[in-house]
Amino acid sequence: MLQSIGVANIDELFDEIPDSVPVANFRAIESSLTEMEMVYRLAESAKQDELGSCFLGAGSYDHHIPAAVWDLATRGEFLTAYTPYQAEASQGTLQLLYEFQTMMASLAGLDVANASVYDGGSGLGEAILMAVRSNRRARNRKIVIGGAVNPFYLKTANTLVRNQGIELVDVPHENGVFDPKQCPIDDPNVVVVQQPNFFGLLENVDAISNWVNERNALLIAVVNPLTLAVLKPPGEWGESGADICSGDGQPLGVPMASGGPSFGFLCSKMKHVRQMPGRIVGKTVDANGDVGYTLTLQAREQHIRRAKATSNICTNQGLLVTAATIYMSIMGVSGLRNTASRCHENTKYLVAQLEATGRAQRAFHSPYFHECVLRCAGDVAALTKSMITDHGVLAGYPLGEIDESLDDCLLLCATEKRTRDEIDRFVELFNRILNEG
Amino acid sequence: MLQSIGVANIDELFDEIPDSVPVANFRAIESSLTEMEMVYRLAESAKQDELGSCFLGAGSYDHHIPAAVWDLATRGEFLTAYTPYQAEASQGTLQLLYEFQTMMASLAGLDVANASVYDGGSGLGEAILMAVRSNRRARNRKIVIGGAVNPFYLKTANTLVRNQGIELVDVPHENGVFDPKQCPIDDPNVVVVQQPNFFGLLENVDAISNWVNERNALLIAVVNPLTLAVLKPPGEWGESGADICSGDGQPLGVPMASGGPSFGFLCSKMKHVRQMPGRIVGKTVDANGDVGYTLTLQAREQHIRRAKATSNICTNQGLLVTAATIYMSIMGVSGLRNTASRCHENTKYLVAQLEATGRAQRAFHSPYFHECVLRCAGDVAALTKSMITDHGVLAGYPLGEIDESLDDCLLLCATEKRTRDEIDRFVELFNRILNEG
Amino acid sequence: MPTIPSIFDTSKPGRLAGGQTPKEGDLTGLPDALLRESKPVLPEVSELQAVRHFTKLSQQNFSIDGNFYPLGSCTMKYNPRGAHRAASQPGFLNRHPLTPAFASQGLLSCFWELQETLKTVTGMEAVSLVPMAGAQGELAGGLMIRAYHEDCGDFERDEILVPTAAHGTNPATATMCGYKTREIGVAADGDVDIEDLKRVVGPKTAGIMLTNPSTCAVFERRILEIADTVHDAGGLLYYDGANLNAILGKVCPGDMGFDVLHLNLHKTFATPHGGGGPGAGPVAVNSLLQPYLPIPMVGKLDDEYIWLDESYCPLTIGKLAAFMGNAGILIRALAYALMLGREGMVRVAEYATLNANYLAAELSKAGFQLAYPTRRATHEFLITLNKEAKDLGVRALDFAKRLLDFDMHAPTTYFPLLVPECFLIEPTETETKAVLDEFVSAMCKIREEAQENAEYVKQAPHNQVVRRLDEVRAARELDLNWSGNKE
Amino acid sequence: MPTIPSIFDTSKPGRLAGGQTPKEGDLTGLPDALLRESKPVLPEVSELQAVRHFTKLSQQNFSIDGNFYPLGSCTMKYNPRGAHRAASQPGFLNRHPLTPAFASQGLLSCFWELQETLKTVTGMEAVSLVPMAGAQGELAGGLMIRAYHEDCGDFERDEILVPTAAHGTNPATATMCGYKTREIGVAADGDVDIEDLKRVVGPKTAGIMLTNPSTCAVFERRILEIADTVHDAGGLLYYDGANLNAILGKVCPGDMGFDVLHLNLHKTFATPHGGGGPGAGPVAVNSLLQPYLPIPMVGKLDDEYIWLDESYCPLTIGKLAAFMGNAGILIRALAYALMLGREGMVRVAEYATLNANYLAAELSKAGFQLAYPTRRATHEFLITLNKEAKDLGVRALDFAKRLLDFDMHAPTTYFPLLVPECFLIEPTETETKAVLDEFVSAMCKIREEAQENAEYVKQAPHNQVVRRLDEVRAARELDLNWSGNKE
Ligand SMILES: Cc1ncc(COP(=O)(O)O)c(C=O)c1O
Ligand SMILES: Cc1ncc(COP(=O)(O)O)c(C=O)c1O
Repeated sequence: MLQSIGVANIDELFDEIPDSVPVANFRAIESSLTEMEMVYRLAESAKQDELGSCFLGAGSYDHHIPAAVWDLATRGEFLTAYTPYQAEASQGTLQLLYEFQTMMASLAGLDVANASVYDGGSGLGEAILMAVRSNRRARNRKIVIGGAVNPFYLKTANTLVRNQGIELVDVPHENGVFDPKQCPIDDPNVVVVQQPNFFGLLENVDAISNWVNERNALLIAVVNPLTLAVLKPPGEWGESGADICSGDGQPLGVPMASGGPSFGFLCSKMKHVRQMPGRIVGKTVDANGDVGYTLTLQAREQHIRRAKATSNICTNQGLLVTAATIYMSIMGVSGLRNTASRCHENTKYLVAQLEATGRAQRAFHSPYFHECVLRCAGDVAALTKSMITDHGVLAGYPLGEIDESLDDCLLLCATEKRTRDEIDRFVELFNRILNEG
Repeated sequence: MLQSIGVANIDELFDEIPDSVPVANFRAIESSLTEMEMVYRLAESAKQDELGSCFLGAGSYDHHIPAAVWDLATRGEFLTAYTPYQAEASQGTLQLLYEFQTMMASLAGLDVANASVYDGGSGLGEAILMAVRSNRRARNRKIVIGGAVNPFYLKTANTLVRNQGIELVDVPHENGVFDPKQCPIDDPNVVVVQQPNFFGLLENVDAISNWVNERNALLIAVVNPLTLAVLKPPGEWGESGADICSGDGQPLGVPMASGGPSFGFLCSKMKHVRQMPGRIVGKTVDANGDVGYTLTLQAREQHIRRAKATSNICTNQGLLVTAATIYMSIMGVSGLRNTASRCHENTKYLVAQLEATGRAQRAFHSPYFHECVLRCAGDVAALTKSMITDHGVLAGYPLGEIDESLDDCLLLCATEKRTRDEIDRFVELFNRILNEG
Repeated sequence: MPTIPSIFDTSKPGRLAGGQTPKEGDLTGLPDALLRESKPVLPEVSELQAVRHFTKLSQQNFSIDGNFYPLGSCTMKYNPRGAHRAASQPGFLNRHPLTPAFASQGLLSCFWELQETLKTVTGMEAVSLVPMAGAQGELAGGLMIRAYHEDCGDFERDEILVPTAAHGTNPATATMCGYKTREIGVAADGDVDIEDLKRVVGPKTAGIMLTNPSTCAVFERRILEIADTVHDAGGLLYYDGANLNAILGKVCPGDMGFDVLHLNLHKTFATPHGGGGPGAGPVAVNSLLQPYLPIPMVGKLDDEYIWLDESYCPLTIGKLAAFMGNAGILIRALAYALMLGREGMVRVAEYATLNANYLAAELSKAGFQLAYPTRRATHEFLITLNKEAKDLGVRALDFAKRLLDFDMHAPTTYFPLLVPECFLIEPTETETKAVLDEFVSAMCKIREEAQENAEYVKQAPHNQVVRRLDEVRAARELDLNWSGNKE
Repeated sequence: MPTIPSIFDTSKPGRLAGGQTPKEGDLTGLPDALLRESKPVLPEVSELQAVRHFTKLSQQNFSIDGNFYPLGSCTMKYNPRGAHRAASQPGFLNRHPLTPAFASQGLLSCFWELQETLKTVTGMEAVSLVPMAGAQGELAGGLMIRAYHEDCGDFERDEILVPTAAHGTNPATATMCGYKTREIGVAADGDVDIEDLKRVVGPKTAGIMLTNPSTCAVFERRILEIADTVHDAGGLLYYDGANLNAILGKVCPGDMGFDVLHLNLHKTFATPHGGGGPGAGPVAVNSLLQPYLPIPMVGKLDDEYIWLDESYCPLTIGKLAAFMGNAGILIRALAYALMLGREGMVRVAEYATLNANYLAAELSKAGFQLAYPTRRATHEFLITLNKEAKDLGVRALDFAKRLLDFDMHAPTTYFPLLVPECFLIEPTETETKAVLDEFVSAMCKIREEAQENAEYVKQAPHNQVVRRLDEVRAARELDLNWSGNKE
C-alpha cells in the first residue's frame, strides 16, 4: 500500500503536520487490554454499584423491558448504521422511524412527532425554542413555568434558551399544582405545564389549556409517555389542546442506565412542523411508484439551513427510538395501558401501606398518578442512606434536595416490576428505620 | 376460521379423541406468569448459584468468549432456523457448517468432520460404533480404553454401545499414562486414547498409534479441541495417524452452562466417511453453476436409511457449532494458539505455587498440558467444600470421586481467564485451609 | 444478494483480532514430538471481517424470526426471547457442571420443577431430563424397555414394531438398542392397521413405538385397543412425543396406555432449533420402568435437592451425556412452561389445531387434495400433490422450492413415505390467519404458474441467493472442506 | 426482498402479546376528565409478529456490521461488541441516575478514568463528559466562550468565525449561543484563507470554530498562525473534534492553540451510531475556560469520587441534560480506550491515514479527480466528479446510488459545499485492502456503465428494496404518520 501511495513509511503520511506542533505524549495512558481484561476490569466497577429494589422515579423509571426489545434493537443492522442519509439503503431504520412518529403523535394526540432529541431536559429546551419561533404574535419572550415541572429539565432548558433572550418565569405551585389564576404574567409567550407533574399530581389541564389559549400563548405539555396510555393526551386538553408535547422516552423500553442514553421526544400540531428541530421521516414513492421512506423537511436542519436551522442537532438518539418502537409494538394498546395502571395501583398500595404505619402522610391532596410525595416523620436523609447502605434499596427522591420546605418529603413510586413482597418489605424497613432513627 | 372449517367451536376439532381417554388434568401446574414474573423467578435461582473463580476443568473449561460470538450466534436467522433441509433457503447455516468442518478437520489433522453430535460423551459412543462398523477386518468387538480416558465419557459411551455386543475393556494407566505394552488384549478392534488424558498428562501418542496400526485396529483419539492449536493433531500421530477423533467442543466459545448444551464433534479419515453419523455438508453448484452448499451423504442418515442408518441422531447441536465457528474465526490461528499456551502457563504457575506451599505435589511425572493432578496433604473433600462455601471458589475436581486410590488428589486447571491475583489468592486460601483443617 | 466468499478466501496470514489474542504462554518443557508443526486451516481475519461475514451469512437463512416456517413434525413456532434471556443469566451460564449439588440449589430447584411439570403434562410417574434430543430420548426408552424385559428374565423379545409411517429415528433407534424393526401397515384412513398389528405382535415383541397424533397427522383413534393388544402380548408402548403440541392439556400419553415416552422440548416447549439443534428429549415413564431411568435426575432429601446417581438408581440404564444433558435448553423449556401456565398449555393445543384445520379447509376448498379428507387435522395435516405431479409434471419438490420465492419456508416434503408427493404442513399456534391466507394464495399462484409454464416452477427457486442446488453432484463429487488449492 | 407492510397494517384490534401484558391496575378515584378516551394508534400484534416485523426491517439497512460504509466525517469503523457487552452489565444498566455518589463509586471511577484519558488525548486541562453529541459539545463550547468574554466584561463580541467548508452544526450552534456567524474563505489548496481571516477577525470576534484535519480533509498547516491571529484579536479557538481520528496520538488539539473542543466519542471512540444516535460529545478546555464547564463532572475528594455540581462550579454554564448525559456511551468509549491503549491509539491514526491515502492514490490512478491533488489525504479525502457530471451527465448523486448496488454504502456527498459534485471518502482503519480495492473497481465499473448507458446509472439503485425515492414529493405531500384511512 505504501508503494502505491509513493511513500517509504507511514510517518511520511503525516508530513504536512508542522514540526512546530509537538508530538502527542500519551504516556499517561495505559497499555492496551484484551477484551477479556477490559471486561474483567469494568465488571468490577459494575458489580460494585449493584443495588436491589428501586422506589425512585423522578424522571427515570425501573420498568420491565421484554427481552425481545433489545435483542432486536442491537441487531447489527440497526446498531451499526448511521443516520439514514442514503434512504434506499436505510429503509429499515426509516420505516421504523415513521412507525415511531405515528405511535408518539397518537399517544400525544397531536399531528406530528420528530425522530428524537437528546433527552427530556434538552427536549424541553428545544420545545421552548420551537414554540417561541412559532409564536410570531407574541410580544415578549417570557415563558411561564407552571408549578411543579421537573427541575432537572428546567435547569437544562434554561442553559439552552437563555442566550437567545428567553426568560423562564417560575410560577410556584399552589398545594402542589399550577393555578393559572395566580400567575403574575398575563401575556406569556409560552406556558409549560407537566402532567402528571413532578410530584406525581394531576394538573387541571383542561382549564390550563383554555387559559393559555385565551391569551394567544402556546402551551407545551411535558409528559411521561407511558402515562398517556391512561391519561388524556395533550392534544385533547381543553378546547384546542396543547401545541407541543415533550418528554423523555425512557419509560418506553429504555433501561435507566444512569440517565442515558435515553431519548427526548417532541410532538406538535401540524402548523408548527416547520419549526420542529431534528430528523423527520416522510413516506413517499420510488421510481416504480412503490412505497418508501425518506428523511424529509431537511430544509429545517443544520446541514442545509446552517445558521438559520431550527436547531444544531445532528446525531440524535436513534437507537433508543428503535428500542422504544419495538417496545411499543410488543406492548401494544393493552400492554402499555396495563403497565401504566399497574404502576399506579402499586404506588397506591405503597402509599396506603406507608400511611398505615403512621410515619408518613401525603404531602398534597390533589389526585396523583404513578408517583406520589409523602411527608415523613423522621430524618429523610438518614432514612434513604440507611436504606441503600444496609438494605440495597433506593427509597425515593428526597425533595429537600430541590426545595427546603419539602425536606421531610420523599417522592416515591412503585412500578409494575415491584412485587407485593418487595413493597411490604420496604414498608417494614421504612417503619423500622424511622423507629430506630 | 371455525366457520371455514365448518365446526361450531374448537372443542369439535378434538372429537376424534375417544371419550374413553380421560381429559388431561393440569391442575398441578401453576397459572401463567408474564415474562417479567418468570424472569424474576428464575433470576432468584440463578443468583443463588453464582460463584467466583473456577479452577475446575475435567472436561468443561472457563474460557473467555468474545462478545461478538454470541451476539452473532443468537441472531434470529441462526437461532430460530431448523435443520437446513431446504438448502436454497439455508445457505447461511450450510456455508457456516462447511467452514466449521474445514476448521475442525484441519485442527484434527484429518480429512472430514461432521456437523456435530450431542456432546463429548455420546460422541465417544458414536465414534466407537462408527469404528466398529468401519473395521470389517476385526475378529472381535473389544474396545481397548487406554488409561485415563474421561470417565464421564466412558460411562456414556458404554450406555450407547453395550447393547450391540460391544465391550469396553479398561486398561489401567501406568503412572498416569497408557502403556500399550501392558495391554492384556493383543487384537483389539478399536483403541481409545485421550490426549491430554483425563489427568492432563501427555500420552506417547506416536508409539500408541503405531502399536494400534500394527494390530490392524482403529485408533480413536479423544481430544480437547483447543489444545490442538498447540499439540500434534491426531491425524499426524505415528506413521499413519488416528482414524477418528472425537471430543467436546465446549472450549471453543461455549459457556460451561452446567455441561450443556455444548457439542460433540467427530473427525475421521476419508475412508470412514460413509460410517460417519450425523449431518455433513458438501459444496456443490446450483442450476447456474454458482457455488452453493447442501446436506450431503444423506443416505447414511435415519430419515433415508432408517433401521440401517449410521446413527439415530436427528436434532444435533447446531447452534453451538455456530458459536464455535464464529469463535474460531475471531480467534484465528494466533488467538487459539495463545489461548491454549496461556492456559498452560497459568496452570504451570498455579502448580508451582501450590507445590511451593509444601502442601501439594504432582501425583504423576509425565509432562502435562493445561491441567494437572496434585496430591494434597490434607482432606481434599473438606478443602473443596470450604473453598466453595466460604470463598465462592471452585477448587478443582476431587479425584477420589472416581478412584479411591486418588482420594487425596485434585485435578486442577487455570485457564487464560484466571488472573495472577486470582491464582495467588487461591494458593493462599489453599494453604490456609489445609493449615487449619 | 450475492453469494459470500468463504471466510478462508478473505484470510490473510498473520492477520488477527488483537483484542482477542491473549499474550502467548510459555511452552518450554513440553516434548517437541508432541507439539504441532503444521498450521491449522483457521481464518486469519480481523474481528470486523468475522462479524461482517457471519452477519451476511445469517441473512441467507430462513427462520421463524423472519419467515412462516410450516415444517410438519418440527413445530416451528415462536421461541420467546424471554426464555432465552432467562437461561442466559450468568448464574446459569457460568456454572461448572461438576459444581456440587449443595452449591447448585437454584439450578436443581429449576430441574425439579421441570420434572414435576413434565410428569403432569405427560401423566406419567417419573421423568429424567437427560436425553439431549428426541432421538436420544427414544434410545433411552428403548434401553429401558430392554432392561425391563431382561429384568423379567425375558430375553426372547428382539423386535420393535413401528408403523410404516414412523419417523426415521424410530427404526434407527431400535437398531441402536440391538433390536430388529418390524413395520406394521397404516390403513387408508391414516390409523394403524390393527389387523396387521395383531398379525405381527407376539412373544418376540419387545414393544411398539407410536406417535399420536401420528406422523400421518391424524389422531390414532384406536389407541387404547392398540395398547391392549401390545400389552396382552407382553410388549411395552413407547410414545414418540414429537407431536405432543397437538394434545397438550387435552389428553395425556399416560392415559393412552403408554409406558414410556420422550418429549421434544425444542418442539412442544418452543426452544430455538438453532439451525439443527440443540434440543432436549426428556423421558417419562410409568412405575414399571421408573427404576431404569437414565441418570442423573434431581431428587429431594428433606429440603435439599440432590442428584440421583447410580447409588440411588442401581438399575439405571446409565448415563447418556458426560454431564446432565442440555441444561440450558431445560431452563428455556421451564421458562416457557411458566409463561404458558396451565391455561396457556391448553391454548397451545387448541390454537395449533385450529390453525391447522383452517389451513387444511382453505387448501381443500382451493382444490388441493388432503391425504385424509375424512379426518380432522391435528396440529398438522397432509396434502398430496400427486394430481399436480401427474397432470402438470410439477412435483411436491417443485412446489416446495417455489414457495421459498414467496418468502415462506416449505412444509416437510415426502414424509411420511407412504403418501406420494406429500406435504406435511404444520402452521403452529403462533401464526395469524393472515399468514395462513397468504400461504393458500401462494399455493394457488404456484399451481397457476405450473399450468402456464411448468418449467418455470420446476426451475424454482428464482429469487434466492442460489438457484436450485445439485444434490447429486454434492454426494458424488464429495467436497467437504475448503482447501485453497482446489479452486 | 419485498417491501414490508407497516406494522399497523398487520394489527388486529384486541390482539396482544400476553406474556408482556401485566394485570390491569385499578384506576378508581382518578377524575374522569383527566383520563384518555381515544384509543392510541399502537400496534396490536403478537410478540412473534413484532419480532418478525423488526427482524425484516433490520435486514433492509446497510450497516458497518454488513457493509463497507465510507461515509466521510462520520468515521464508520468497527464498533467492538466487547464494549457494548461491558456497558450492558446489570450494574450499569439498572443504575438509577439519582443514586447518590457514595453508592456509585464503580461508575464514577469509570467516568473519572475517562475524563483523565480524554485530557491526555486532547492535551487539555479539564473535561466534562456531559454533552450528548458533537453538536451539544459545540453548544457547550460556544456557551463557555460567551461566559468567558462576559466574565471579562467584554460584551461586544457577537461573531463566531467559521470556514465556508464548516459542518452545518458549527453555524447552527453559533446561532443557538446567540452569536452571528461569519464565514471565512478556503484557499485553493484546502487550507483556510488566512488573508480572509485577517480581514474579518477583530473586536467583534468571540471565537473561531475549526476542524483539523478540516472538512476539506486536509491538515490545516498554518494552524498555529491562525491561532495567533485569533488570540491576538481577543477571540478564542474552538476545535470541532469530529476528525480527531486522523491525529489520535500524533498531535493534540491542546498543542495547536485551541482553547476548547469537543470529541465525538461515537466517531473516534467507535461507539455504535444506532441509525442516527446516540453519541457523546465531551468537551475539553484549557485553564481559561475550566470554570465554565457544564455540570456534573466527577471529582475526587480524598479517596472518594464525587459529583461536581453548582456548589463546586459556581461559574458553570449549567446543565445540558436532565441527568449526566449519555452514560452508557461513555462506558463504551472507555472500554474502547482501554482496549486500544496508548499503542492502539496511534495505530488508529496511522492505519486510518494509510487506508485513506491508499484509496486516494488508487482512485487517482484510475482517473478520478482528487479535490486537492497536491495534498496528503488525512483519514479521509475529497474527490470531485465534476468531470463525470459534465462529460457523462452522471452526477455524484448517481454514483452514490449506484454504489449501493455494489453492496457498499456511498461516501458523504455534496459536503463540503464548496467542492462541486464531491465525495468525502473515509474508509477508516478497520477495513482491509481488499475492501478498498473493491471500492475502486466499483467506481470504475460505474464510470464504464455511465459511458455506455448514463440513464442506467441515473436510475440507480437497481437492486435495493426500493428504487430511487422521490424526496421532493416527500417534502411537498407531507405524510409523516400512518393513518388507516389514507390508503
Ligand atoms: C415424529 C418424530 N419423531 C422423532 C423425532 C426426533 O427428534 P429429535 O430431532 O429431537 O431427535 C422427530 C423430529 O425430528 C419427529 O418429528
Ligand atoms: C465535522 C463535524 N462537526 C460536527 C459534527 C456534529 O456531531 P454530532 O453529529 O455528534 O452532533 C459532525 C458529525 O456529523 C461532523 O462531521
